[in-house]
Amino acid sequence: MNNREKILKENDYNLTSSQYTAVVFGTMVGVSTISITKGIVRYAHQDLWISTAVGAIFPIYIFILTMVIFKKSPGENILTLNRKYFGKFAGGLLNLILLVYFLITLLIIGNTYIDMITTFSAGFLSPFKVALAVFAVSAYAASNGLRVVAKVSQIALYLTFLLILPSIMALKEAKIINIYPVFESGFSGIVNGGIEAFKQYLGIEIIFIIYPYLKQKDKMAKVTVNAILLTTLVHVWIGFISVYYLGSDVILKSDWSFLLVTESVTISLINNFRYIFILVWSLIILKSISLYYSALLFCLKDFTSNKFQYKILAFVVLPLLVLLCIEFENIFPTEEILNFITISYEIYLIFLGTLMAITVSIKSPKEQRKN
Amino acid sequence: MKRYLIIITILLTYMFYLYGNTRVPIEEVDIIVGFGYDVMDKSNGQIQYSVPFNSYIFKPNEEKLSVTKTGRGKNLTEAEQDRDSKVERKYISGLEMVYVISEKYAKMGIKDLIDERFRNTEANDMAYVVVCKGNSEDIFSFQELGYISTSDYIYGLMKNIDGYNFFSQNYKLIDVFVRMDSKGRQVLLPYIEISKNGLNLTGLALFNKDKMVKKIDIKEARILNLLREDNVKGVLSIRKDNKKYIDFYAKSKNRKVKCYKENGKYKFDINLTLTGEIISNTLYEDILSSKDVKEKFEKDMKQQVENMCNEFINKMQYQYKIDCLELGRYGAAEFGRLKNVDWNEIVSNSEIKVNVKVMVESEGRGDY
Amino acid sequence: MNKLSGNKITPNEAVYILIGIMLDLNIVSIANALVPIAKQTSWISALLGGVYPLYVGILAVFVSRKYPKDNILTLSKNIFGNIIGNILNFLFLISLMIYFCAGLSEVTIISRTYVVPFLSSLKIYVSILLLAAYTASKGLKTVSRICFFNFIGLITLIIISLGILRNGSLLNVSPVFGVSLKKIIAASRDSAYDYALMETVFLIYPLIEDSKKIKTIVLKSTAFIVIVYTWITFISIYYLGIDIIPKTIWAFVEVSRDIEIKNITNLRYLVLFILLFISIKSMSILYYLSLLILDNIKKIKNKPIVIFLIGILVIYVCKNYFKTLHDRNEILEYAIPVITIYNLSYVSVISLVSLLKKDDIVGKKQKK
Amino acid sequence: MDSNSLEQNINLIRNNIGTKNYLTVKEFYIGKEQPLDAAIVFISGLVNKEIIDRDVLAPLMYKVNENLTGKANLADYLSKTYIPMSNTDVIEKMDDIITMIKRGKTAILINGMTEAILIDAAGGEARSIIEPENETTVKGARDGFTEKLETNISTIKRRIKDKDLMIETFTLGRRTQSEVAVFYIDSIVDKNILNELRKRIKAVDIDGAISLGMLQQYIEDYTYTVFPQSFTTERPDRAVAELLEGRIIVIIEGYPVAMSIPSLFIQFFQAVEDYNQRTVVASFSRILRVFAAFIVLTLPSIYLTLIKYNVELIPIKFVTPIVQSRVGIALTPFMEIVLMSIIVEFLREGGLRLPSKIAQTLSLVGGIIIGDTAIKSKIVSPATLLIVGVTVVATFLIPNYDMSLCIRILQFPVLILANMMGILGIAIAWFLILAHLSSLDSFGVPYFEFHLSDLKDTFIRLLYGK
Amino acid sequence: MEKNKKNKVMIICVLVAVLIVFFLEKSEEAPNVEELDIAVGIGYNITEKSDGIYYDIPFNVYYFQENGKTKSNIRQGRDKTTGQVKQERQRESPRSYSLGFEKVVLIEEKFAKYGIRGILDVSFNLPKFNNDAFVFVCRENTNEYFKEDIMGYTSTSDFLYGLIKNMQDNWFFGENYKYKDLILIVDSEGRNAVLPYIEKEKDEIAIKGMALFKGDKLKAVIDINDAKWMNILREKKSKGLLTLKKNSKEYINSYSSSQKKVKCIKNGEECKFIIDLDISGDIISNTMYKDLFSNTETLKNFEKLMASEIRGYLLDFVKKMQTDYRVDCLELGKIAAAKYGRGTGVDWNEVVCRSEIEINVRFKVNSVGRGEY
Repeated sequence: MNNREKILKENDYNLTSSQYTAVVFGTMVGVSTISITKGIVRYAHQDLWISTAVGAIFPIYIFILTMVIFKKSPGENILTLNRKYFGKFAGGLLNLILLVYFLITLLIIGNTYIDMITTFSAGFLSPFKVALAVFAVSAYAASNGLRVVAKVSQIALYLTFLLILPSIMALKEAKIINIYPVFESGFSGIVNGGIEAFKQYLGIEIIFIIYPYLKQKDKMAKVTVNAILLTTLVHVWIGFISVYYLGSDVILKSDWSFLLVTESVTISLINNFRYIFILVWSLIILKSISLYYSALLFCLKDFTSNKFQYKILAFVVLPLLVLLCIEFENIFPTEEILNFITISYEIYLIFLGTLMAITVSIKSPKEQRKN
Repeated sequence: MKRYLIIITILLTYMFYLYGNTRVPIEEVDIIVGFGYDVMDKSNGQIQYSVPFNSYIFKPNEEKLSVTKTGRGKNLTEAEQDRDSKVERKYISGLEMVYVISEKYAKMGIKDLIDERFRNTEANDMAYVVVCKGNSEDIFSFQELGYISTSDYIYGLMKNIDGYNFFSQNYKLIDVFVRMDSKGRQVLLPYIEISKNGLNLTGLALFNKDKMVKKIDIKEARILNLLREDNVKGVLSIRKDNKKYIDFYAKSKNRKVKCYKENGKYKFDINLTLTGEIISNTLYEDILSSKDVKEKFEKDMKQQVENMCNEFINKMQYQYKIDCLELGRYGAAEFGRLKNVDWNEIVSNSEIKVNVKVMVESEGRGDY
Repeated sequence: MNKLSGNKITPNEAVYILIGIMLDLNIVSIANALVPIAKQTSWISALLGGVYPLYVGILAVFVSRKYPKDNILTLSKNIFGNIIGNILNFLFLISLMIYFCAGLSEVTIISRTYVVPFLSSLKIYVSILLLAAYTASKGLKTVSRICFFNFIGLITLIIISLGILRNGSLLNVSPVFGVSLKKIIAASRDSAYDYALMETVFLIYPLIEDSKKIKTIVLKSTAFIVIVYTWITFISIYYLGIDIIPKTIWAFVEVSRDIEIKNITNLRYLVLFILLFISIKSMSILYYLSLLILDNIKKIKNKPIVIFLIGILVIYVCKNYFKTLHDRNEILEYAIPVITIYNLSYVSVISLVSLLKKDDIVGKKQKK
Repeated sequence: MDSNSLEQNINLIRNNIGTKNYLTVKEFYIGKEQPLDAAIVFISGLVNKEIIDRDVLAPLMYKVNENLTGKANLADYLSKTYIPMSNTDVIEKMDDIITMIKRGKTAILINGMTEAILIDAAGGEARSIIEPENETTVKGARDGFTEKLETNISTIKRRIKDKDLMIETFTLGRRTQSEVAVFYIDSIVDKNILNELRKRIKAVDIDGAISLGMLQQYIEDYTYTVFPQSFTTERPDRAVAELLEGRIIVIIEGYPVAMSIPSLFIQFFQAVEDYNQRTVVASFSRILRVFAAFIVLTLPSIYLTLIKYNVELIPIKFVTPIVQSRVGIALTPFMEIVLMSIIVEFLREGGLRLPSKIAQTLSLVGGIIIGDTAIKSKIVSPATLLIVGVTVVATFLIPNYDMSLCIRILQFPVLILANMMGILGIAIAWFLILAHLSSLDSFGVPYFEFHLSDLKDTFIRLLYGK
Repeated sequence: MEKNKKNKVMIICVLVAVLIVFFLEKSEEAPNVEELDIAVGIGYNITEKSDGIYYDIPFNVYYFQENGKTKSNIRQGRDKTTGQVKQERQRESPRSYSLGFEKVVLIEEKFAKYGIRGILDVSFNLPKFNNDAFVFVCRENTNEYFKEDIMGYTSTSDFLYGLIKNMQDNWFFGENYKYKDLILIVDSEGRNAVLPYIEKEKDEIAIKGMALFKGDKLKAVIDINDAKWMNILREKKSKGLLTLKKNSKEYINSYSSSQKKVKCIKNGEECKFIIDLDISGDIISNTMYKDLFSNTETLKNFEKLMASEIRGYLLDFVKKMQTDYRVDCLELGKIAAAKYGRGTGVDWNEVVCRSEIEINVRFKVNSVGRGEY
């Protein structure tokens, strides 16, 4: 590995602060953002935008855990720590669960994207072709290391805001009374909605893996808080504008309520906003898939204990992913199974984080013993 | 390693191309500009759905033509399949301008129609929805001078509807989605019919939930619109006798509705502000120079508009028994949306007070 | 090569500025003000109205001979002491501001009726004030050059209005002396209101290069303005006749609408363009003068902030008190006579006192 | 020079000019009995070798047959007797010598002599005088400025023989040390403008003054304005005309353009042939140019307001044809005009960079095909195309390239204002332009000023004879 | 530097204010010219109904087809007040219409009798109204005229626009029958409006006479010949055809233009008007005199004969005006008012009808055409 590759390898993994925020923002704001209102509206009706804010507790809690771990061992991520503290076998098992989760999220994102694309515009393409194209591209991106994916997610950050801004024009059309009466669904409604909203903030767990790779180590707190704030802002705005424009009854019925809002905003130049929306949205989805893909590669590398290079791992796992994605219907046929998996995964994450935070603060690595 | 990669990519691209695609470029396709929904009761008492559509056909010598094709069937989906089978060329839906629903269909309820449109992502939410007298097929076959297809004519009619008669622009498909099932809101669509001097707008079709309940004629529709919509424009006039009258082109600002409960009885206050200019005046002498003549006119106009509104409200509360002014929406916002309460009934026996403020902006260039 | 010019303005430019100050959009409505009283001989009363600026001008000539270096503000401070002097100057500033708001609301109402009915009045206020602020902030040289272009615009307007001589008839103007002298004098008092703001010559004469030329400047500008006003009243009566003028609000615009070249193109576009140009020019002059006075009362540290505040104040006043033609006329009917009397007395008292005082009051101040 | 030893001086010069700088040193002996060491030093690229060999080396090496040791002020004596060249001078200070050598002069050094004889045998290739491309005239002179400063100075000197013609030179830029020549006629010029200019040129300290454009930017008063602040011309007769009017001409070495200070707005509309054509024709074409500038700014916006807002002001006869041509057009009028103007800008910019043969075809293809197809495909209405076409042609009328660029740019803000506010927008745009112009001044002289008295040379050119 | 920063802040907040004012405010969106109906002709009719008078104001509208042809269509509206008519008409017109291109305004005779003050108000309240349209009074309902599809003309309004233009050349018509002249004349002292009167028999439209107005009501309709004499007396300068007929075969036609001067003398209560006309004509056809152009003698007495003939006709008309029509349609009131003061409340119609009007005519032949056949 001559000098150039060494430097490449070296700064491949330390990200600038803005890239880091983009990555954290990128994992949280993904395919489910345009349909965040679906789950929450059952509980919190027209106050769903408050419960999306309440939902932000989950990422903040995960962030606190990471800060505790980061204080103790800034060098290694959670995968190596697992192995170090809980021994090879137990640590490996915990990492395996993480790996399986990333695999499942990849499949969920891929599948929802395929549904959307086939219904909206590319009706003639078969699911296989779409899956193949999507995963091949993100495999290529992920295989070139975290830095490339970080740059892509930076661009995607600006694109996301490009999509959100036109909905401000919808403020002019409708009336403020669709939101009234506020707090009507009471404290319990909002909290249930908040728990339901945890699902939207899934993706924060990537900071467990990539926290060692930030260049200015001292900026860690500021950068992650920025990302969380941005995500909450986006989620609250989408919730607010959907209720403001459509009213809570219509949201109950439609899957992608935010699309209804953006579609009604006709800009004088382009009479149909949908075409641009699909184009820009695909870019954002590809970004989140390649993010999860690189997280998956981290776990795989740890699982196969550093035998293979990233490039090989990426293209080995590609056909498996495409196959699983097509068979997605029969692996997770009903909605309930998916919900169950996501909820159980939330609990697992909280458990893993707290466990690691406690063990790191109590046990000093020196007298770590093999068990 | 490099060589394997290249071979794989070539293989993939070839497979991609192999499947080919069946998309047809735009010229050989007709564009649908209008959908119609009719209902006819057949001889044996059953109901037959007929769904015509009006589309452009592009001829090579650039002469655009419009043609109407209909499909019939026992229910909506069957009728639509029958219609698709009759079409020999590929057609694009998604650019339609107008949905014409016949009165009979509307009276039976448009739930299934709206549901189909809501689910189908290719539906154009910004197309106008209109209720017509008789069958929409006759509407489509009506030939208007200078217009290729009737849908163009209706689209033009609807686009300029907000110039007068206090109509607004909330008669699009997305407005129907939003209004049909929301708490305390009613769907209200323009009513068109073919009269002796051509196709024109003769009133409003009032819906309760998804069924059309009443056709309101144009004179009453003006008052209803004035009370219900915001930022609408229309002409109000005071007429003493054939020669002495004054016309006031009024623009209404956002109406303010306050809803409160007094000793168990619901009360609604509607505040309207009308600003505008005088377009013809032979009633008031030199309204131009003296301020008190202008104030006198403003007082008279306020009185007249309030009388008209109260008259309509009584009719609404006792005859129609439907909250067609969307007061239920403000009630729901005030007293909570979750309790399933029938706002029509509440509004029908609540006490509604209308308060109008008239301001004359400018008198054009002078007063003859 | 024209020589370097500092901040001082040449005598010619001073004439253009004076014309610019006195000639606002009231050229359009002067006929409407005078005809009800003096019927068909109101052009003579417009002529007589010129006495008022002449009187003020002559006063200025004498005062500038004695105190070429200081304008009326410093004089009033020296005579009445700092506090009272400042109060008087402030009142003078308020009279300027009222003319400012009156002018701004006039141009908005005219442009909204004739030219841009689709713009809201706030948009017009903001755009014109921004422009006036920009010109005022660039100093007296720029303002004087803008006045020069307006002078050319005015001349084109007069030449164009010659074209209407063909259509009207001399009979409308005769019998010339059919109206009693008392009425003519009464009308000339009204026309004096249109010759307002000649007092500002006292503010400008220190800034002129060689203040010996002040006499010619005053005579030239008053002569030109008297000619313009008389000609416009004459042509309005000549074309419209005294029965139609009371029916219109802005007589001269009606006249200019019917000017045609070989009845193909009408010059409406050009006339409206010139009128807009004139009004923006007078806005920027008033803006500059109010800055001058404020600067004299209390040194302005940060100019942009003051400009911004004046703009906000003017918009607030225009939006609430000068909204429609009625409110505007009502206020002006009361305010303008008061202002003219105040200005007249303010100027004449100060100039008389400063002329009669033997010793040089300003010099005394420095000596102490 | 401080020391009189030849070796030291040569080394000093060599280090100062830089080792890798083609410095040629020719050493030879001079004098009969006790020959003195002598050397010629010059930069090979800038010097004409034959002259040196024939007029300098030959006489010094062959003709000197006397003993020169111990002769007083040897350099002066040598240059007077043995060197038959015209301009030779004797310089004592070392850094002058070095700057001269950099300028292409050759130095003769003799051991034991503290001065050096400098001979101007500048050679090197330079472009010959040809007619400038962008400012061609029908009847005017055919010569133009060249890159070499000396030739420019000579062309101007040949035209003005008056003794008051002063030329001041400044060196500019730390690295390029390029020479800047400032011409003015002492009796006419306004002294404080001159002092102001001197102050500003001295204040400029940049490392390379490559072009006159850069110099313009540094010494102009207002940086944030679209209007060009200084008038440039490539024709000497135009520069001389400016000089006679009392202006100052600045020419920089290596840049074939002269800049005249202070420059007024009207200058940019005066073309060269105005001065040698008959008065009526000249004043007609000058008024035409100003009218063309007005057309470029306002015609599209008037068309836009007529179609969109004040429909009733369209003259009756034009209504049916205009509306006829606009039926079924996809784009809104504003978009149409902007789109077509941008396409025309593409064509023009594209044409500018390409070699002239391809440029013609490009504009041909662009003009006809794009225009025609746009109408056929009903994206743009013929009326709009006509208006945009007229505007484009009008921009070619403005003689000065900078001014035509500025007017082309100004066209779009006026259009946007017209689209927002109709006629009021145009009135505001024109008021803003006039106010901005009248607030500018170049070196104290008002930029945009009309006095009825001196109208004679601004808009119309009065007779010379009378 | 501090001042610079403050300026930046200032510029930013001014920019923000401008953005808010110009973009967030809901502004009316103006349609382009091709989305508008160009109203070329307006008709005013009234129909008597039980519950009051209904105004029926149709517009003769251009519509433009893609293949380049323009056709005309009618947009109707009927209601009790003119403002409501605008609202009714919008119910059936797919485009908003733009005023400003009217060429012709037709007023039904019934409406004219009822009083046209209501129409004149429109031009003042609508700044866009273009008051250069020619006004006609027509016998039948105006729809009859607009329906007519005349060869070679896109709409009847163009046809009428052309018709009035050539009437000015042969029937001594003036050109101030425009809407703006109507505004100037109707309410000004001592003047009465006069409008061309058109009729339609078996789809052939022609100007059949003149309608005389008193104030804003139609007083009388005179046929085309009387109209000719009235025009000569009324218009300052007019051109037309005069014939001297001995019998059906022998007649002289002269294409002549007349100049009018009026003097008014006040004797006591009454006033006396002296109208002198000098008419110069070119002979275009002559079958009466053989040697007209060669012999000055015949020329002289032809001129005398012609002058007396014209004077006779004019005096008949004036008497008819003073007795039957009792309205001053020769603008004599205006001259009297100009001489004896305005606003004195005198009804100039009465004064003119009582006054004594003396006419002297001078006829001169200036050219006799190319030769005698």
